[in-house]
Amino acid sequence: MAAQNPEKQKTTSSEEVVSPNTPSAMDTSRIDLGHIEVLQILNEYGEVDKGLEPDFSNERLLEVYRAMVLARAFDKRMMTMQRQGRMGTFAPNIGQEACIIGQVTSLREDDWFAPSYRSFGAQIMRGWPMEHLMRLWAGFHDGFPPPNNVNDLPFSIVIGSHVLPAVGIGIGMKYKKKNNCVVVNYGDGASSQGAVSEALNFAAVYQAPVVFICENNGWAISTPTHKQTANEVLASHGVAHGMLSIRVDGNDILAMMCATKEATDRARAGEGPTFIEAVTFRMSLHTTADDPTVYRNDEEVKVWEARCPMARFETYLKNKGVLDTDSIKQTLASCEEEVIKARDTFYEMPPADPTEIFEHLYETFPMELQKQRAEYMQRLRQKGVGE
Amino acid sequence: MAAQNPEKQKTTSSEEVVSPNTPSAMDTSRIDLGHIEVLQILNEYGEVDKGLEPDFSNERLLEVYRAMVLARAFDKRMMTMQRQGRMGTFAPNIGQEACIIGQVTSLREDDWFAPSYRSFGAQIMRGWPMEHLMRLWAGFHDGFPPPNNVNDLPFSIVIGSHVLPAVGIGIGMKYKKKNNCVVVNYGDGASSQGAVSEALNFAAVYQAPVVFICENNGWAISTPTHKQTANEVLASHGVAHGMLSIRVDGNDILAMMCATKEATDRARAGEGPTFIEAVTFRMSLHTTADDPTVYRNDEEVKVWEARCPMARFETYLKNKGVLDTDSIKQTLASCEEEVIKARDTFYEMPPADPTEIFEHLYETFPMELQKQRAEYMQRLRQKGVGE
Amino acid sequence: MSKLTMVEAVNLALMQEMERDKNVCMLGEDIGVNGGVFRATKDLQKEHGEERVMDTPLAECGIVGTAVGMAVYGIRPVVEIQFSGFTMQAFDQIEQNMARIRNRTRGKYTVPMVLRTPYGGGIRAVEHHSESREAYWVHTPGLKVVIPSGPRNARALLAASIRDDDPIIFYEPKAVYRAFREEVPDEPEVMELGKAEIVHAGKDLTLISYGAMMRPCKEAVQDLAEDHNINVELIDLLTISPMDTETLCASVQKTGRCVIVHEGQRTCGIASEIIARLNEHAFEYLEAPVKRITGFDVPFPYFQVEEHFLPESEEIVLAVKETLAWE
Amino acid sequence: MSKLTMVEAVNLALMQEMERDKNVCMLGEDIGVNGGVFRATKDLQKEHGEERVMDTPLAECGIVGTAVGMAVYGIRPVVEIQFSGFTMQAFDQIEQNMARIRNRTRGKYTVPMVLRTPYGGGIRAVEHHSESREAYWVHTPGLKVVIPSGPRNARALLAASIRDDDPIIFYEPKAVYRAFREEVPDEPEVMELGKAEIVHAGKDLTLISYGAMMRPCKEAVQDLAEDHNINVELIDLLTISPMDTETLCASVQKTGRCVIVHEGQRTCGIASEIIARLNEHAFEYLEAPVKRITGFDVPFPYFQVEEHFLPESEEIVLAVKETLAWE
Ligand SMILES: Cc1ncc(C[n+]2csc(CCOP(=O)(O)OP(=O)(O)O)c2C)c(N)n1
Ligand SMILES: Cc1ncc(C[n+]2csc(CCOP(=O)(O)OP(=O)(O)O)c2C)c(N)n1
Ligand SMILES: [Mg+2]
Ligand SMILES: [Mg+2]
Repeated sequence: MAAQNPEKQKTTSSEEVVSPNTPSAMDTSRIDLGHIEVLQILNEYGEVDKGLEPDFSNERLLEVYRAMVLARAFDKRMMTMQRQGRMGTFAPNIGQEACIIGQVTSLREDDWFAPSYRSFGAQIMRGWPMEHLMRLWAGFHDGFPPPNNVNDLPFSIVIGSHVLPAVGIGIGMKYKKKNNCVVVNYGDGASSQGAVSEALNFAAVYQAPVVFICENNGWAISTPTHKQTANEVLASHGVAHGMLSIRVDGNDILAMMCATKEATDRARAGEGPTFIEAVTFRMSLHTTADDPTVYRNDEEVKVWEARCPMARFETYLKNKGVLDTDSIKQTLASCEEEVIKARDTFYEMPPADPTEIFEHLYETFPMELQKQRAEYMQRLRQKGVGE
Repeated sequence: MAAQNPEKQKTTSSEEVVSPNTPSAMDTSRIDLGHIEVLQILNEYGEVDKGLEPDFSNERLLEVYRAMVLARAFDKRMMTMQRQGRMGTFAPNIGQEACIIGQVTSLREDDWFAPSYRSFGAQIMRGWPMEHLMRLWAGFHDGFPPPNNVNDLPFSIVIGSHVLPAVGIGIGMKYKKKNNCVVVNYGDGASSQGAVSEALNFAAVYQAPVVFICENNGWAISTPTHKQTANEVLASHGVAHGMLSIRVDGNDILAMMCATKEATDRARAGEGPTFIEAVTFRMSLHTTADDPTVYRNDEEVKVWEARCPMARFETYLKNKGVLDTDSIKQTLASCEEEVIKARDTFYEMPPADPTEIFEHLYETFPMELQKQRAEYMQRLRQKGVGE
Repeated sequence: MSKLTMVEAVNLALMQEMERDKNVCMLGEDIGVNGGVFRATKDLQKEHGEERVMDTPLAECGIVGTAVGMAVYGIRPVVEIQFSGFTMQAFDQIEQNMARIRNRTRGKYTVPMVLRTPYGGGIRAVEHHSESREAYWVHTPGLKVVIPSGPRNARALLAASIRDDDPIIFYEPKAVYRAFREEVPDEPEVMELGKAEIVHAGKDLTLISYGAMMRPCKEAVQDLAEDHNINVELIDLLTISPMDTETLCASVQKTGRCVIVHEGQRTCGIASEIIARLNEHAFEYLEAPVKRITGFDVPFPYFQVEEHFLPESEEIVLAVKETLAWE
Repeated sequence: MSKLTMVEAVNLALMQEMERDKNVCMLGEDIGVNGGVFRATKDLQKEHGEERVMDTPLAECGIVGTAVGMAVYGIRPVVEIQFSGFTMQAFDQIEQNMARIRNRTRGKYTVPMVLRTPYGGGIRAVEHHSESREAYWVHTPGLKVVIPSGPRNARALLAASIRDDDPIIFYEPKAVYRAFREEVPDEPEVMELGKAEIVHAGKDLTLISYGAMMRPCKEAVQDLAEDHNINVELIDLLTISPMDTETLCASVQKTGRCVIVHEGQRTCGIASEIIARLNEHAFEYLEAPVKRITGFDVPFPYFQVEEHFLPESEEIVLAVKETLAWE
């Protein structure tokens, strides 16, 4: 991968030296910070950089393409359901499909993924049934745990709070000598959280098999990245912590797939963490509770419409001869159908069990909690709930 | 100052563009991170770099020299007192005098200084009477507030927790359109705290007049810097946040004075914060409760003994003809005398008033607290305390 | 006089305090152009500029720590934390600096700042968006904790908090933000901090609550009077710390019975402290155990089941009747 | 059997648990070569290597958050936070992840980790080094809170905590670390969590405490017996959350009078909760108000005056006598 760790040559392992500040450390020659590579394989017109074009099979490419279409179809259906009052507040991922799906394409089942709240596409690809995600966003407790055989963290609601546990999982893999890795994503806004910076440091210090995907989508609710930080190249955060860091066009699915592939390969090979800044754009609302017209203007959105990750991938696949107008339509139709089916399943799922709030707090059930549950059951009976 | 902000050319003010991610932001050319300048004016042999030599007056140089000698004399006396059981646990600053004192030399009375617990020398220079510092470390409440006319924060016990308030003070200066600035210091260990990274970001985003002095003294208790971070060039943290950043030989008083001078000038001129990594070494114990022989070897200490900030400054001043063996002796004697005087004053200060624990919690005195104080007074009477 | 919602009343207080004192400023996420996610800071930036109404990076610890420094420097920052659940991110700065700098510097520096944040359940939000953890702050010496229950007292208490020289945690019951309107005087109004209010005088039992739970309590009091001829004395704490123990104890000394209602978790919650103080000051007057109707000792549940978690007037009515029946 | 100090007993428990289960590992600042600033982790790294005894960067939030992830992955991390005052830095990870991941994932993931940290006053330390803020954790659903009072129970409770599948805050009374020695069996010993211990049976009054305060309580009980012929039942909580309400209530139902002692601040502290529970379960048995002898509602004072802040046996004796005199 074209990226580099400027401090590589300065960092020494604990065996080699006793102290960091041996004579050479107060070397007075200026320190060259090197550079950050920027990766784009497919430009916004769908033109491919032949020198960088990866050799994924056509099946694989179509599989990823369908995942992107499905993510968008799911997003749209969720929006409709939300407007109908049948879905809670949620965060659409429209426009970020390449970034979100590309980041999990090189994960294996026994690897882990630590999603944010804007990662539907990736979660579906990781094996979350769509009706399960609907349960989640509709406020059911049973929607939160990842399904069986899916080694994901639950999605993170408190911004940045999942990044440290993700690093812990990576350290756990090293501890247990597993050949696995973790992908964790977070946004430009989250990059300001101190806990995230601690996570980068821990991952780098312990050389944990973690891939950080910093989704720089231009906005954190109403805050543009240039007000979030005085250095909009968020890949610099990886550099500061001595990590291999790269900036990727997050609307280019090929670049995302390649960058994560290389990063996960490195992680598995014991070469430590990688920092990937994925530059993308939040095309839609922050969440369904948000009104972006208050704080951003249409022109910016238009600029990014032209960079649509879906369109450019379609162009590429068409040029490659693996997709045509018909199969595009078919894919869309079959995805929409799948989403509708999930919705129907979701609608038929049982109502919430109000007693579930007392479950799963401890391994055993403390007396005081039993007492409180009894009090609560009494309350439910009085209300005639659950009978 | 020889240092640079690699992102300077990429950062645009909010007026110029609507969004960070306008077309040019997904520029695919690689990002040159530039370099970090390393400043040393006086090398370890006391030889001066003529091209960089500043033109401080001889009086000023002697004043600073005396402050360094005084700091060390104070340190030694504190150590003796501690061993005699007449002083609490404290953190000696031996070997870091240039770094600690150099950082406040360009502050004016109405500027602010936010010290760590290892900043005696600077605190004395800022106007803290030595007996006051002794009170502080001997566990008296009245030792904690900075004396009148000293605009310092109280020293920070919780590692890194003073850095955000220091930035707030800088923002306050901007808010009140004052021509002032803040110097705040913290260690290599503290650099791992998320709150510190948030502080860097806030200072840079608001272009606050703050000078960060990151005292990389090689150790955080038993943790060497190379285990604290995978990138020992801590100046990179400033770069990551889009700040002018420089690495300075922290045992070179001239370099420290010049770097801070330029940084405070910039701050006053509205040019924003500066990050100074000062490379130095903790020659002595972490605190009087610590035993470094458990975790570090003597050789490393020897290497740094040769780089003593006092010796090289003396050599320089001798070569310059402003100091000789006699005046060195005299300075030392007069400093020791001053410290002894402070110690005697300290010994004569009144004992602690046990009722003071209820004071200064709120502007007025809540009823419950009055009740508790009465209870406490009753307890003291029973014990015969304070009669 | 205009009829305002609580969120409008909060906005009014902020606007007027900024006009009154140019040292009053605001910091928070999305409080500028966006006017805050609940619109509590609407138009403040337009009116007073970006220097006084500062959109911040996404870092609660950073916001609070920065505000502490500004307050020490003589500014009077009003911080908005988007949801009270995220004050956990700033816990260290709150406990170690905001609450203690006056004490640490023996009064040389003060921290006249207000941390405003919406708290509580009832708006069908996701996890961490419905917390009522005021007990953390009440257990922390050096802080004051203020929780209004309606538009008018929200406005007057917020104005008082901004003018107060101590650091204040100001919890706004988000379920009340738009729940009803109330007459709020146009001219600035300020209410004294530290005083509980007897909202409804009564002789049979003392009912103590605050914040969003005042609504079901009021309903219960009415139901009890109308349907059962039970005369309850209802007290709105308003300031949770320092607590107006005198008013509470005087009432219970009169009625001999007491029920306490809050959303926050039970163990070591506000009700425990009230019971402990009644035990100290009204022990011989108590004719029945004091009853706690509170959030249970589990995380606030997801929204499909939250309605059952939050105390409602029926439970309160029942608890009052049970407490009256005790002998 | 060897006579060990508490810090040696802690070390023994850690060593034996690491030997027993290779999934047990440690994280903390200066716990490796340095053996921890109190030497509680002495020789563990030498014995078990750097992968299992990890010296961490200086970031408490980082330590706890990382350990949470390791625990989810099936490791059993034991975290050392150098002083309990610095757990504030990790508050968000403790409250939002450590305490809740089991609940959030409906039991799919558990967080079998222990956060060990020295707490309390009495060692002439600087500010933030003497905190007793266990009430924060007791108010937080999902955590267990364990506080030993001597070498032998420290060892047995720590072993139990490490084997427990729930996240545990383990507060070690640092004033007791080297205060005395006690026989500790060589073979691993495990005590059941969640059980209070009746340290001294009695009939006149129930005295409840835990941690470092057990020493002055024991002294007081002895003095009262010897000098005043007063027969006090002394209970050591040991597990503060979940609290062994049954044992406390049964005792007070028997004695009718109660005094509670702890160092932590009073308002919303542990004693308030015990009083609230006694009010619920033993109201009709109480013959006098329950007395709280606790830390005052101010920050823990600087060390020149700390001795007067900490409850001593004289105060306890007096409080017991006052409570017995009440009618
Ligand atoms: C700790 C915390 N603070 C604030 C919020 C409220 N909030 C939710 S999303 C968000 C913006 C996040 O922006 P970013 O990290 O860029 O992710 P994006 O939404 O753009 O994907 C904010 C402020 C939160 N959930 N958690
Ligand atoms: C939040 C916090 N964690 C841990 C400590 C204990 N502690 C005191 S000093 C220190 C090391 C600090 O190292 P560094 O920042 O490099 O400063 P130095 O002592 O080298 O000057 C530690 C871990 C503390 N005081 N505060
Ligand atoms: Mg974003
Ligand atoms: Mg250091």
